[in-house]
Amino acid sequence: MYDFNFEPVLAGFDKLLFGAWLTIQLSCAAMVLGLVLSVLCAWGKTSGVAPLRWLIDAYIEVIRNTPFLVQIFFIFFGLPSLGLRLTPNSAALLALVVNFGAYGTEIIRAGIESIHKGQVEAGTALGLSKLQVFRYIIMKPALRTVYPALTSQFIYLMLTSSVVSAISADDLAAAGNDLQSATFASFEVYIVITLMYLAMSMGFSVVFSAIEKAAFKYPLSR
Amino acid sequence: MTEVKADAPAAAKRGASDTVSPWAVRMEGVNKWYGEFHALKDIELSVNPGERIVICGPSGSGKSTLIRCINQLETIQKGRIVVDGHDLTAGGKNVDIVRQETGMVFQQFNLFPHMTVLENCTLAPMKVRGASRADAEKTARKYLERVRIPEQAEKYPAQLSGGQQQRVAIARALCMNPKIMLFDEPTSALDPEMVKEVLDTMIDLAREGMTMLCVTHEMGFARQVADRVIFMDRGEILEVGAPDEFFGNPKNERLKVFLGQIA
Amino acid sequence: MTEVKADAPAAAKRGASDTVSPWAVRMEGVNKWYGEFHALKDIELSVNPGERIVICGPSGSGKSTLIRCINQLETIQKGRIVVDGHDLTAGGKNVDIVRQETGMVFQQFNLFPHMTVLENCTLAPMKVRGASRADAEKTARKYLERVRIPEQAEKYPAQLSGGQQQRVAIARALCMNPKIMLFDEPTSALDPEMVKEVLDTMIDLAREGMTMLCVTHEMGFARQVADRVIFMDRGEILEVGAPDEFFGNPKNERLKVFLGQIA
Amino acid sequence: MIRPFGWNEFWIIVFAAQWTIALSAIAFAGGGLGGLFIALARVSDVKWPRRLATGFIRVFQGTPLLMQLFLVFFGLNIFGFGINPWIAAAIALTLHASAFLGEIWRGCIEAVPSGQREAATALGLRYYNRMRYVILPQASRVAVAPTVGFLVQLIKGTSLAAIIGFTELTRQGQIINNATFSPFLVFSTVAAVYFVLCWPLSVLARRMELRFSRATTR
Amino acid sequence: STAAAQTVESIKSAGTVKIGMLVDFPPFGIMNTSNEPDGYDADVARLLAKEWGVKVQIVPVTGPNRIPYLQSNQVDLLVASLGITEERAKSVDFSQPYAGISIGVFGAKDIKVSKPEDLSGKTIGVARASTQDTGVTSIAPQDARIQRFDDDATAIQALLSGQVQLIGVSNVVAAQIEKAAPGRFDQKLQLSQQVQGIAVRKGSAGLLTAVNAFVDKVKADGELGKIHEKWLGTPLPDFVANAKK
Ligand SMILES: Nc1ncnc2c1ncn2[C@@H]1O[C@H](COP(=O)(O)OP(=O)(O)OP(=O)(O)O)[C@@H](O)[C@H]1O
Ligand SMILES: Nc1ncnc2c1ncn2[C@@H]1O[C@H](COP(=O)(O)OP(=O)(O)OP(=O)(O)O)[C@@H](O)[C@H]1O
Ligand SMILES: [Mg+2]
Ligand SMILES: [Mg+2]
Repeated sequence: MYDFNFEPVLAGFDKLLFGAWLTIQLSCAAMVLGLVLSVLCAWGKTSGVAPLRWLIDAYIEVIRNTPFLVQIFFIFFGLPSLGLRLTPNSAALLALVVNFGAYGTEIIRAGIESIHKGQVEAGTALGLSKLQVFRYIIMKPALRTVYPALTSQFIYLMLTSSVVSAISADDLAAAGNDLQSATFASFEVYIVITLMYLAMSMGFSVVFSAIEKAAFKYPLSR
Repeated sequence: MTEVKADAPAAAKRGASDTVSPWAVRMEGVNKWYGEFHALKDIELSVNPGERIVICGPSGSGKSTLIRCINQLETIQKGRIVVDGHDLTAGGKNVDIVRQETGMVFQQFNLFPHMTVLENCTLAPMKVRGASRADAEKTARKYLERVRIPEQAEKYPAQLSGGQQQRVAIARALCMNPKIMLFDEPTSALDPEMVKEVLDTMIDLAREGMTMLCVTHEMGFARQVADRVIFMDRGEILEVGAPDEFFGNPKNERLKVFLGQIA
Repeated sequence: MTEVKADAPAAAKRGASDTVSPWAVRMEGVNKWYGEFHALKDIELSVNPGERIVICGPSGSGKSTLIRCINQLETIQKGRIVVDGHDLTAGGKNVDIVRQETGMVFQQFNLFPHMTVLENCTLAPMKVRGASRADAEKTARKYLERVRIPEQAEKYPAQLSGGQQQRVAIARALCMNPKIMLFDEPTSALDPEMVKEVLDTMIDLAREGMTMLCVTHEMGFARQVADRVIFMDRGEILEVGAPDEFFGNPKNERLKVFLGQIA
Repeated sequence: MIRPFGWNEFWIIVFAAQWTIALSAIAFAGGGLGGLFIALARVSDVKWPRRLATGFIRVFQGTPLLMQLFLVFFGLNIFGFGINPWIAAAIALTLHASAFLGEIWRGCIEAVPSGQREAATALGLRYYNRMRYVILPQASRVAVAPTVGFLVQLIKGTSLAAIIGFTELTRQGQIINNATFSPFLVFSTVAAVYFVLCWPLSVLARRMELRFSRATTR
Repeated sequence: STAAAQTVESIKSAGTVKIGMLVDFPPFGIMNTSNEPDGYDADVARLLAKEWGVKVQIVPVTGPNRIPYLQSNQVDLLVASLGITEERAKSVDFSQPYAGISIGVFGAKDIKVSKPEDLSGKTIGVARASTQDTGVTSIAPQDARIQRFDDDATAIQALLSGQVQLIGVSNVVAAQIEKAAPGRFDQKLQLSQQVQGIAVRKGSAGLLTAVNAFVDKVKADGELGKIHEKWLGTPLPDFVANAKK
């Protein structure tokens, strides 16, 4: 029978905490920037000219149908040949943004399309321009409808961000791997970081519902 | 096919030049297709400033399409539409101007659910006309008073009854100081008890001399305020007349059937 | 509060024992809450077999809630409901039996969009009553004939007009050979021209002696077929009467206001 | 010792896709069944199945699949339950996919207007018939697109099964990379194979979504 | 449970020894052209099985899961290039060294590094959890940034693409850098050699003795030397040959 010994994990717990903190920072930054990218792309996809729509479609298809590991690999090792050298953490951030952007675009586009046509017509009839209609009338209700999808995509992003340890970014998974390779206390380390991930996703769920309450406080009909 | 002149009876100014149009709305040979489907067929209609027009007809006859062409929510393929002297078919800035000069009220209210009543009413004046918030709110409160719901200004649409929502929609349109109001079945999504409060608001407006085009099945309203009633079927205007004549002595066969059904 | 006896006027059989109930529907001291909200307050109502009841009242007054309690789409917290001798409050198999013996028609039709008209009509007879497909289809075609759309049997609901859909919904309910039909505003989602065709179908049914409870604002229909009209407000039954009395000489103040509004 | 990346290596990578496909198939079969139960429990009228399903979803959507695979396989083994990697993968992937599909399908079931359930109930149909003939057929139409979308994520997610010894596509790529040191060739090949597996599904999902939205907008 | 296979006897009676090895760690463990495990570790594993007269089942493991494989009884022992350290010896039992690598720190020609202190402020790539990792970590000053990648190939890619200034790899692998980018990089430091051991579960004293006896034997009879010659191109270095636990 295996003897659990959590001592080495406790000794290296500060490293795990640092890792968790970076994971949180990375995911949050990726969420915010990815959201901006998503909104722009969704706007481009619903109202842009044809070549722009094709470009966005290609971007979405490539990202959604290839593994994140490969994406991050090409960003970290491929971009330097184009003269752009990123630190592991910023490469990880860029990869996460690009990845989240592709999924987010599809989600937000669905939100935009769920907005009743009458809303757009009412805005148009009032003399608002297309951009104003998007900005003042469509955006907020669209985000509200897809908010649950966005947040679960975010949690998914946070959990898959562990892949960034492949390019030596110092996230929670990397900290865990380092600790387990130094001590060989694999089970203990994995159990602890699993619980840490669970705590983080639960924590985010709480934060998200608080944000939802604050940002979308208008009542829905029926 | 059957061409019916839908011009105003007292068309004294008919000789006036086209550039300074005497008409609030003038449609000439207007045709509209949705793909293969011919939704409006050779529509001829001239509306005097201050005139109140009621449009009725069976479902799918093109009533909504007709009034939605007036503020270019739908574009036409053939013919000409001039609103308050601005030729929509000429394009350019005219479309924007016309949209600012026409207010529209929809069957489904279409209030913006994420904005309070006041915000609904001030959005367009601020963003389109560039009014200050203070001015826009003053105007908004004035019109909310006029539709008799000043106390609801801070509520969200979902917190109001259907009748209240529709009155907000009317106030919102009025806040842009439109010259012409378009109504597309404004009472048909309402519970029966709320119909009256909205109709009353519209009657008030009519009394003040607002140019109005209204799609509705409320025949009582038509009798009370309309200068002319128009009957449409299958994309055509089949009969036009003053209410007494229209209801009392309909000529078109399909209109007779229709009036029988909705009575 | 104001308790109004809503029992049938000719309640000759009142002495009968409770086990063999003479009533089609009997509600005794029925109370229903949605959370904090008191939706039905001390409802007393007895409906004779073959009787036609029309229920009206302002929006939110509890009309839908009342008739939805009859087939247990809503459960009550206090009181007793007996339908055709089956005590719903006693639970057990009674609920299933009552649901089979009552047919319900909704405002929004609620046809199953993924099934043809015929499949809509045969599903419950086959799955609930265990009828063979052949029998179920025969019955279905009979009732589709009766609502005058036998030729639409193979179509899907989305291919029909609103009026046709509502008639299918009536036929679907009839296919279960219910003893009681419940209607919740069956015409209020319809275009005005389609209202008549559905009302005509309901009048036919009424003539054949079906027990009916109908929530509607169609006062013409109420006058024509109702044995009794019931007025509800804020969860209470405020007035009950034969149509002539109800419309001609309303006693309750709120009813007077209400009748004024919907006229 | 180090050899160039050639056709032999290319085919080794391509053939590793069989494990990816097999794992995806297992995950999908297991997740499909489990997801249906979770979804039904989530929309149940009774409180405790609803709570249980919610907890299940919280845990399995809230922890990385990598850790789930690791703990199922090695955890069960150190506690003396000898378990073969296929079974471990089946368990972990089923748990993972059940949580996600359960949540997706719950949304689809709830998207069926409540009037449909009421109409079926009023006709006397009981739970099973109601679900079987009225609710689920309608929910499944809405469900096809997001389900296929999730399948794409799942296919990519199976790469994590490398932790319990499966040399599937991604892992095979890493191994070949260490024998050839040609990372761009190797990972381009890996990406291309994933793309070939996933793209048709993505297209299918989009088609379905489009067809559905056309059918529902009047 | 397979826990019974912890002694040589039970392995012999089972007729098969299950040995975990890395397959992404050239030249110790790789997959050959027919996609089968090969390399220094594979040869040692086969030799061990031959010595014990049993069949060998080589189980490919990865850096992160090799210890769990051992601890959850899925393999009998690991010949998986495990660098011996005190810290790790708390979790598994190591045999006496069966292999060792000289780890060199390599980098671009224009970078000046001649002693460990010069690593200060530099970024150094290594394969995570590898012998190199252990070796470089032990000598690098505090402010050196050690970046850990999944494997040697990735670490080398990091060097080639300029993402790290230096890498720590075995001399053998370093030859590959020279092939990939002739003349750009050279060796900066030769680190104190790092020895590797065969690992068994804690408490398997009998098994450990048998493994040690095997290592003694193959060192003495030159078999291990041959394997070293084959994969690393040099005779078994003294620091391995003479090492005792
Ligand atoms: N976007 C569209 N694409 C194709 N056909 C359309 C479109 N909008 C309307 N139609 C068709 O044009 C015809 C006229 O529609 P319109 O909405 O103007 O009718 P309506 O008279 O307003 O009817 P209702 O009383 O039901 O509102 C209908 O047959 C309708 O099916
Ligand atoms: N599921 C529910 N949860 C909470 N409150 C409800 C629910 N259903 C109905 N109510 C409330 O109960 C009251 C009665 O509702 P009901 O639907 O019976 O009214 P109604 O008379 O049918 O009105 P309408 O004419 O609008 O259909 C309303 O105030 C409504 O808001
Ligand atoms: Mg219309
Ligand atoms: Mg109701």
